[in-house]
Amino acid sequence: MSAPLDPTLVATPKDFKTDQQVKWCPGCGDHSILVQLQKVLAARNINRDATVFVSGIGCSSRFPYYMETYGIHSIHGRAPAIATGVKCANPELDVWVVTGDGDGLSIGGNHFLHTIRRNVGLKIILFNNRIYGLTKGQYSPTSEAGIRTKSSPAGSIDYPVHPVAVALGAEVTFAARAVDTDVQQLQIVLQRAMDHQGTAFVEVYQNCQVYNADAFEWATDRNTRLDHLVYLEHGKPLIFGKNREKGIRVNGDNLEVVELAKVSPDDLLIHDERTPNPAHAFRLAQMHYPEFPEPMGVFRAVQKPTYEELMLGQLAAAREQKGPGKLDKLFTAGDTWKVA
Amino acid sequence: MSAPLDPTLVATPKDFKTDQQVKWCPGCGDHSILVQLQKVLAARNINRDATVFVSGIGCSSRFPYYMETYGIHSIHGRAPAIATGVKCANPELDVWVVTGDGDGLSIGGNHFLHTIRRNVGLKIILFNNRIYGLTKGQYSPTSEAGIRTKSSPAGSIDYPVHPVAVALGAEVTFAARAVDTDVQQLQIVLQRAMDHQGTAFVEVYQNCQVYNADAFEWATDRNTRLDHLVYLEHGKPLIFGKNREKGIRVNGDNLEVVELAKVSPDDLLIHDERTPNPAHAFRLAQMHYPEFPEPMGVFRAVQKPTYEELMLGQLAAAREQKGPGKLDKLFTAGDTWKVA
Amino acid sequence: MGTTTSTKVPAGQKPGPQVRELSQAAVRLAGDSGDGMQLAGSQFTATSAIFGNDVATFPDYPAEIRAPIGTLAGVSGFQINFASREIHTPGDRVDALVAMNPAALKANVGDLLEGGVLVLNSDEFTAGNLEKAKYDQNPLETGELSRYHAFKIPITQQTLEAVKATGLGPKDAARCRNFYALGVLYWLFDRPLESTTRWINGKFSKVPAVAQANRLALEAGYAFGDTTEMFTVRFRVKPAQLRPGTYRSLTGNQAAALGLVTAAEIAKRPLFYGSYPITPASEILHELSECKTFDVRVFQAEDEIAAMCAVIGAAYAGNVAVTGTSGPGMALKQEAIGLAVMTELPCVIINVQRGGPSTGLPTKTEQSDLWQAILGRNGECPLPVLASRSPSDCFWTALEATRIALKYMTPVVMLSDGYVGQGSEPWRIPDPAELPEIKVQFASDPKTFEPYTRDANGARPWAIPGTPGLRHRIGGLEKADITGDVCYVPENHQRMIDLRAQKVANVIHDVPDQDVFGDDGGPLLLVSWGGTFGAVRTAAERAREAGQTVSHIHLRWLNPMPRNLGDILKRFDQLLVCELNMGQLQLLLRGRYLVDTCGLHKMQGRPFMVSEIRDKIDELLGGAA
Amino acid sequence: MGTTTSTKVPAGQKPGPQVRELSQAAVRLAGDSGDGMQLAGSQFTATSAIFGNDVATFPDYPAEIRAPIGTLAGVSGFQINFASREIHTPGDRVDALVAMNPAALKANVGDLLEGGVLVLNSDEFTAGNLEKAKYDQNPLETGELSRYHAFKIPITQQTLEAVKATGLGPKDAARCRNFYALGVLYWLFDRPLESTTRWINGKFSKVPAVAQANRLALEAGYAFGDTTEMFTVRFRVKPAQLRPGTYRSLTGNQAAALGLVTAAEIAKRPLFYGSYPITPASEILHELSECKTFDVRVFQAEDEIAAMCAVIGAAYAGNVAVTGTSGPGMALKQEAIGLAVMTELPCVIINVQRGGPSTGLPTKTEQSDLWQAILGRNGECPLPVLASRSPSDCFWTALEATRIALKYMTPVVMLSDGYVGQGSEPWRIPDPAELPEIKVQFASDPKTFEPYTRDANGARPWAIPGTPGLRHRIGGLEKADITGDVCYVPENHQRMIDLRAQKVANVIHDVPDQDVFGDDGGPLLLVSWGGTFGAVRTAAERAREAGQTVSHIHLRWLNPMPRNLGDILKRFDQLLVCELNMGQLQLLLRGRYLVDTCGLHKMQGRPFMVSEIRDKIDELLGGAA
Ligand SMILES: Cc1ncc(C[n+]2csc(CCOP(=O)(O)OP(=O)(O)O)c2C)c(N)n1
Ligand SMILES: Cc1ncc(C[n+]2csc(CCOP(=O)(O)OP(=O)(O)O)c2C)c(N)n1
Ligand code: SF4
Ligand code: SF4
Ligand SMILES: [Mg+2]
Ligand SMILES: [Mg+2]
Repeated sequence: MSAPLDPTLVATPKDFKTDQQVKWCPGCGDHSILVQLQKVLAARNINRDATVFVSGIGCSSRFPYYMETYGIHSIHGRAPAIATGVKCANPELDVWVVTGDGDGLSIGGNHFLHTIRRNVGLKIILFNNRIYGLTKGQYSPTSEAGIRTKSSPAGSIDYPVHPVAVALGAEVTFAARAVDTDVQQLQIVLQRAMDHQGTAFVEVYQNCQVYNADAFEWATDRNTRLDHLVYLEHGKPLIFGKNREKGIRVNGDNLEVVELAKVSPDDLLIHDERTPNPAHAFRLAQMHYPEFPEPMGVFRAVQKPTYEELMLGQLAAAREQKGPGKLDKLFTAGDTWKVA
Repeated sequence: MSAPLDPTLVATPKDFKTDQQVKWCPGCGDHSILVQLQKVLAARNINRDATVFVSGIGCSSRFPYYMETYGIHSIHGRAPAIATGVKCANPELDVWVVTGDGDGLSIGGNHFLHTIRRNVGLKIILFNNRIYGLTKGQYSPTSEAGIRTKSSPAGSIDYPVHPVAVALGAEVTFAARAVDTDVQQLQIVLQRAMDHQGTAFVEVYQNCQVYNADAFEWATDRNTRLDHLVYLEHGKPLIFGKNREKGIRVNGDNLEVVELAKVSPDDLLIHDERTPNPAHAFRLAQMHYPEFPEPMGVFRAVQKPTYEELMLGQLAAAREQKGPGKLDKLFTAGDTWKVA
Repeated sequence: MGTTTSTKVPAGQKPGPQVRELSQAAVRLAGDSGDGMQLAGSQFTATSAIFGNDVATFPDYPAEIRAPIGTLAGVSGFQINFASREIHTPGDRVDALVAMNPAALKANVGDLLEGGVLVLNSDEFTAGNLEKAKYDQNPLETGELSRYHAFKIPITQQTLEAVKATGLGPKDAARCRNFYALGVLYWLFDRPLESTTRWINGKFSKVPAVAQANRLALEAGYAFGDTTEMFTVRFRVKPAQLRPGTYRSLTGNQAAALGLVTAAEIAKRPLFYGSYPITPASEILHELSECKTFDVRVFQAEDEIAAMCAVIGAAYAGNVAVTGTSGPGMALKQEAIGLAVMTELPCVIINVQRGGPSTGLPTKTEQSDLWQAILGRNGECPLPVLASRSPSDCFWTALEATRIALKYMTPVVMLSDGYVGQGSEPWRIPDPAELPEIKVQFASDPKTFEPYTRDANGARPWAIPGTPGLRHRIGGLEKADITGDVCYVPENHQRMIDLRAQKVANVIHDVPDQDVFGDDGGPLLLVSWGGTFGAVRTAAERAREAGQTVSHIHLRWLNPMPRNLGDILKRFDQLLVCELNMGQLQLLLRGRYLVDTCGLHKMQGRPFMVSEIRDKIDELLGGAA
Repeated sequence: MGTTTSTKVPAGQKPGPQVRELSQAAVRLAGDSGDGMQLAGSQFTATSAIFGNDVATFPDYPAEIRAPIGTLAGVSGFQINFASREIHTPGDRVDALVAMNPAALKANVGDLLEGGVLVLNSDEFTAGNLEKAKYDQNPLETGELSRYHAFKIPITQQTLEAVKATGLGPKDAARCRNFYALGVLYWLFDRPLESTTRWINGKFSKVPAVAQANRLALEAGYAFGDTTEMFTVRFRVKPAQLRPGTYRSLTGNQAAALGLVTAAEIAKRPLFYGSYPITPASEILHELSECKTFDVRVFQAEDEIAAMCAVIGAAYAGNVAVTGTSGPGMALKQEAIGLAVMTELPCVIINVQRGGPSTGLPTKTEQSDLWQAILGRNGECPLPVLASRSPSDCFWTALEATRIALKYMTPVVMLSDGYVGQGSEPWRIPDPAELPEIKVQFASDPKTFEPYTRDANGARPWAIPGTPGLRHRIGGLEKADITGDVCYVPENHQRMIDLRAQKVANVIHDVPDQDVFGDDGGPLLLVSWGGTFGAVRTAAERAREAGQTVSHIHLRWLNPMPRNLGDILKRFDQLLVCELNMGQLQLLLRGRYLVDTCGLHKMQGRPFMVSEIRDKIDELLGGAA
């Protein structure tokens, strides 16, 4: 984490706002994510000059224009690859990737996968509105099967991917999920991502007011959301419900929802975000509404050396061993001969 | 599965051989996979005229030249996308994808992911030699961390992906694994893949004699392999070892190796390839040598409608409802007016 | 205001507004993105078309989905040109402008002709809106609009008033103000209300209150014109002499979709359309997704590469296989297009060009992908390229591209652009008899089959999987002549390079000789291709009407080019190549025919104005004749 | 056999073999892939270079990793041209050929000059091997080799015999036969054994038996020449008058890697190399992966797109950022290269061209990516393009490409090809003083900083993240002049298009005027670019030696082209553009300069032969002068 320029100055969220007019639709979940992230960065007094936001193309990918940091609004799907270049070129920088479900998982799925497996030190925030917003409403790889959109008037025939599960398939070292309107939990998750070394992946359920407004009602409706979400806490059992009256229990190879009244709390599944085996987190990632409450918070947070650390480590080791490279030595390596 | 041309004729593996000289190196595992697949197709009397092999680029991707069927040796990484086009254009065809660890998971990772999530009716055989063979020995996405290759003289700094885990992350409906030299099990797995509706993914541990000869010794050495592999059988406990003296037990959230002598067989993990939740298979996919024996056989085999089935289903339904499309009706849809 | 042909005051009538007859008029509706201007514009278009005018339109909307209300970035406009004669463009500047708020005024008033009619929604000229539009002072008060016939109408208030009876809440009621404005325009240009009334009834059949409100607003707007003393003049544009037939209006993208469905139907093969959404090509995807009663198989791919690759697979398996995209997506497809060239599979790649480079100006038009279409792949990788010249022409171009692909077993690139793809114009619905023949002949004889033999056109046989006994394997490595086996023999490579080039050159047999508009030779020839047809042809027409000796050729085929093209070019003293790029066709013409050219280039995300071309003509001819 | 300059029989000696002095000779070693021909060839090259000859080589090996032993597909060859004068090519046909088996003979004997020396390993001419090589009869017996000085030597047997003392098993022992053959060649061409002996000792220092065996084989081969009565003639090629200095031999890819490291060192910035393996460019990746004592950050990406994108990121963050690939990979990178153009970030894209289209002939050479390099992106997307002309020139070209990228803040394409990249030649190790200056100046002043201002070269400032107060955002949408904000203003787009074009045009200030080899004007000018330099220059030299009036220009810069190029072209009656494609440079020259050209094209996966060019010269000049 880079130090603030002048540690005596305390940043405010306003310090992270640019002079650009924010151009998302009214009611778009992107607004909230922007505000929360600005708050989190300010609260931590992050050095704006050593922070880079890289995005692809999509509504969500306009994000860098609104962040008073360095930034690249790149091309569709390629943000993780570009960010990898930034981070390798200067590991001192805090590098964030902002992407959409289409940008990050459709055209950009491969870079997403490989960035994660390499554990490059990037924070990847995926704004999942389950739709292509910018291109005006086609279904995306996370859209529900059967959804009717401009490109699926008879209902989509694609099965959706689940971003956290995909990330875990590539053994991501940090995976978390939040909802755009749940600002407090969103802040916590963003903070945790900020602190993680290695690839930190955060999926945010984001409302697209114009093309997919109903997608996350179940997760945002004040009256019912607590029955549909379960907040993950490390070392704690999975308990949820408006009155925290329900829990998740392991039954053989499967999970099930139980009434706390009827079971002992000891029977509940205990969350362990630090277990090295990604299978635990993967099982949580398979809990889908409406059969299950969907887990929110940190699925997994483990440590292993980052890509850039290993890269620079090899260079340092070589220099340590053989001394710093000299051009004349390089030039004359191998057989040489003289012509007089 | 398409019917043989003349059901009274019984095919032999030779019927699936082409006149092309097989150009893999002596000792290359590709030879074995070719032979086993030819046997399996012949045994099932598959219609060669209704079978298409599609590959990308790599040593393994020369496969179609040696199969007396239709075939496309395409470009690097794109075989699943091309095969998707073939299958949608004619779902009657049996369409096989042959790919390598570089072809399928490096440049082609995204098509792999999306083909799987759509459950397109393809059989994808990934020849995993954990190296780039054709380009003469750079590390691949499945290469062990630290491996020294032409492009990683100081050891690779990439963490490997595990193909079955990635496929499960995308909720593949069929996933299996085999070793090139274990011809019997390889045949079984290929047969099972052949019979699956939807995307059938098979990873084959394949020896690259020239650039990565040691990669799978632990899995092929006659003396020790049975201690390093566990064969999955649906409904059966996970038991392995030269004398079937060891088993796998669930301990809390984790798996562990136990001596059968010391535990009751009822405590062992029972394999269920048909459970809808991919978490079971994913946990198996996390068993890596040397900590665990690596599972061989079918990890997962579940049914859901295929992409091509849904695609054609929508067309049929529309025609059923509104009658077959007529050009003149299409032309005059919407407001028209006459000029005399 | 076009050419004012006559002015008549109906005899024996109370001195109402003067009626001026025009041969052509252009109007623009402009407002906030949420103001329904695209809708009102479409209605004006449909009404004018049904009335019998020739029409051409230009929708222009912001890149943002919902730019902040009232801002300049949020202004959405729709321009209609309608005439009693044949027209080819939406018009340079407009005779009438409706501005629903200050931002719309500011962004558009520059295009209003002096003396033009300006209809303003005065309700929206509030302090807040003026600020958002970056007006220091209220333009309604500064006198800066005195050059126009400006009419300040409290459109919002009037609409609320008019629809009161429906009981709609104020928000819903106010939504009808686009129909009020449309009503005013209808009165001004003496258009019938029937078509729009019918449309409203159909569209809102399930919400009768909304239907009623929109009707009432429309009628109120019209009545306002009738009753108020404000307007002193009305305009009339008589029906045009169009080719007899049944017409409908469609956008270029819709036309392309129709053309593809038609081609596949004629060829009696399923249509496979693999695509990844991208502005401004997505509409083709949307349209084809609706065609489910035809055998149209739409694959929304994970990216453009997958789309192109699926097309290759579908082509191999015997479908009419097509992909559509725009510039950046086209760049991504190039490697795979190379495979289509090598495997000699028939398919069509539609590139609806937009402003570049990179993401560029994604919602704006440009013609800057000509080079990448013809020359942008690794290796010697030729393929036929043609371009559509107008929205309705996209139908014919798509049909022709498909026919050529199937006839020559080759990928074909069809270039469209944002202007053509999103613009609309009347389309004369063709007789089935007018449609070309497209015959597909699959190989079937195992005895004679070899994958890389060639017919008289140079095409190899199409042998689809499932055919008994024709098993064969194709791929991206160089193929042996005849057998198609992988072949590294040096001479074979040269031979195959030549054969592939010859095949594409053979398409010349299907390229009609170039026709020249105007004289066969002379001091100046205008050369254009693609979506600039309308503006360039109009400029040529006007120049000739004005006595200038100017000819015009418009290229449909960019590769190969018409056989007689070189001869034509050499018969003129000066060649002016007009294109929305920095000289891409120019380089090709110069390189192929060694003719000197000058270029008219425009990189503004907008089509040419006729006046820009005329200015250049004047310059080259040394002033107006 | 080059030009036989003198023949002398040393006086007062027993009538040993005649020694013929040559100014130049070409030899080829050919055998099975497993026969170690590449190694033997490299040794011959090194020995000749150290001896003082000018040398040029051409390795040619099969596409398969391990083609079946003894087959034609498995033949691997290595050709060396060495001379006592300056040479530019590995030679068309060879003076001596070593064929280690029947397949090698069949595949190569056609390139042996009549009367040339043919060394055959007679042990391998077994029935089985003859069949694999598709010989119906044993060519050693048919007399078909009578045109050559054929020497049948039981090389395998002799080798086994020679190395007996080492105790190696027969398999390992037989492996030494390449050194036996090399020994024979060394004797024939009177080369010293020291260099190879030293190499063997170093290489096999840990396996002394193998070292000894190879040495013994080498010496035995040499001794065979000395003692046998077989050979009646020996050849001697004196040292050349080369530019004084220290030399080493390297391939073009190695040279490119060195050039990049050098550029980054001079610029005092880390080098970031992002790449995805692809033949024939992978070697650059391998070489740079070895440079870990320098700050060389090598990223093996998941594909070419990721590599290019990472390069953009690394360039933004202040590294010297480079990617390397070949044709299909270049096609994939194009969309991202567009982003580099739009964001105006400095980076270098190396394309080591290979045979296309599509996968084409991946291990063979071609120059068919010129169009895609200059013209193959969406939108108006200009960038500087230059090409290296020989293996060692790759060092200088890489250095220059990097310097230009940094100076003008632009992506630069460097074209190499399989022939140049994989071929090797002596490289004169430069003095540090000869190296160009490369100064990197990052923006640092928050008060004056705007991201899209421009310096005198048209370059925008390089403001890297981490710099206090220079926070700014870039991207692929059109940028406002000066501020770099997203901007849809029509006039701004035109302005930025012009500014970007102007910046690339400004590179002309760094492009030296074109020099002409030969006369400044006349009946015929040969024009070439890239890896064909050697063949074309040699043809020009020979033609001039033969009295023909021929000049030659070789273009290093393809975009922009040298300022005086147009004038030069116009001073000649005929222009012959020689390229390994179907006329890509030709189109550009014709289009830019309106000069008529004719082309010499070759699409065989192989470089030009000097004779092919000379034949064409003869044709154009109406027969030899
Ligand atoms: C190469 C390329 N292909 C396609 C597009 C068009 N495009 C822009 S954004 C987008 C998808 C946006 O969806 P998502 O990533 O979910 O972002 P959202 O707008 O929903 O935030 C697409 C297909 C493009 N710009 N570039
Ligand atoms: C676009 C493109 N990039 C790179 C290559 C070079 N290439 C050919 S095969 C290959 C990797 C082969 O590895 P893998 O897929 O594991 O197959 P294997 O040879 O090991 O069977 C690469 C990088 C190519 N042909 N095309
Ligand atoms: S279209 Fe949807 S995602 Fe895009 S800005 Fe509007 S509400 Fe947000
Ligand atoms: S290089 Fe490796 S993978 Fe390729 S053919 Fe040889 S042994 Fe097989
Ligand atoms: Mg989205
Ligand atoms: Mg591999």
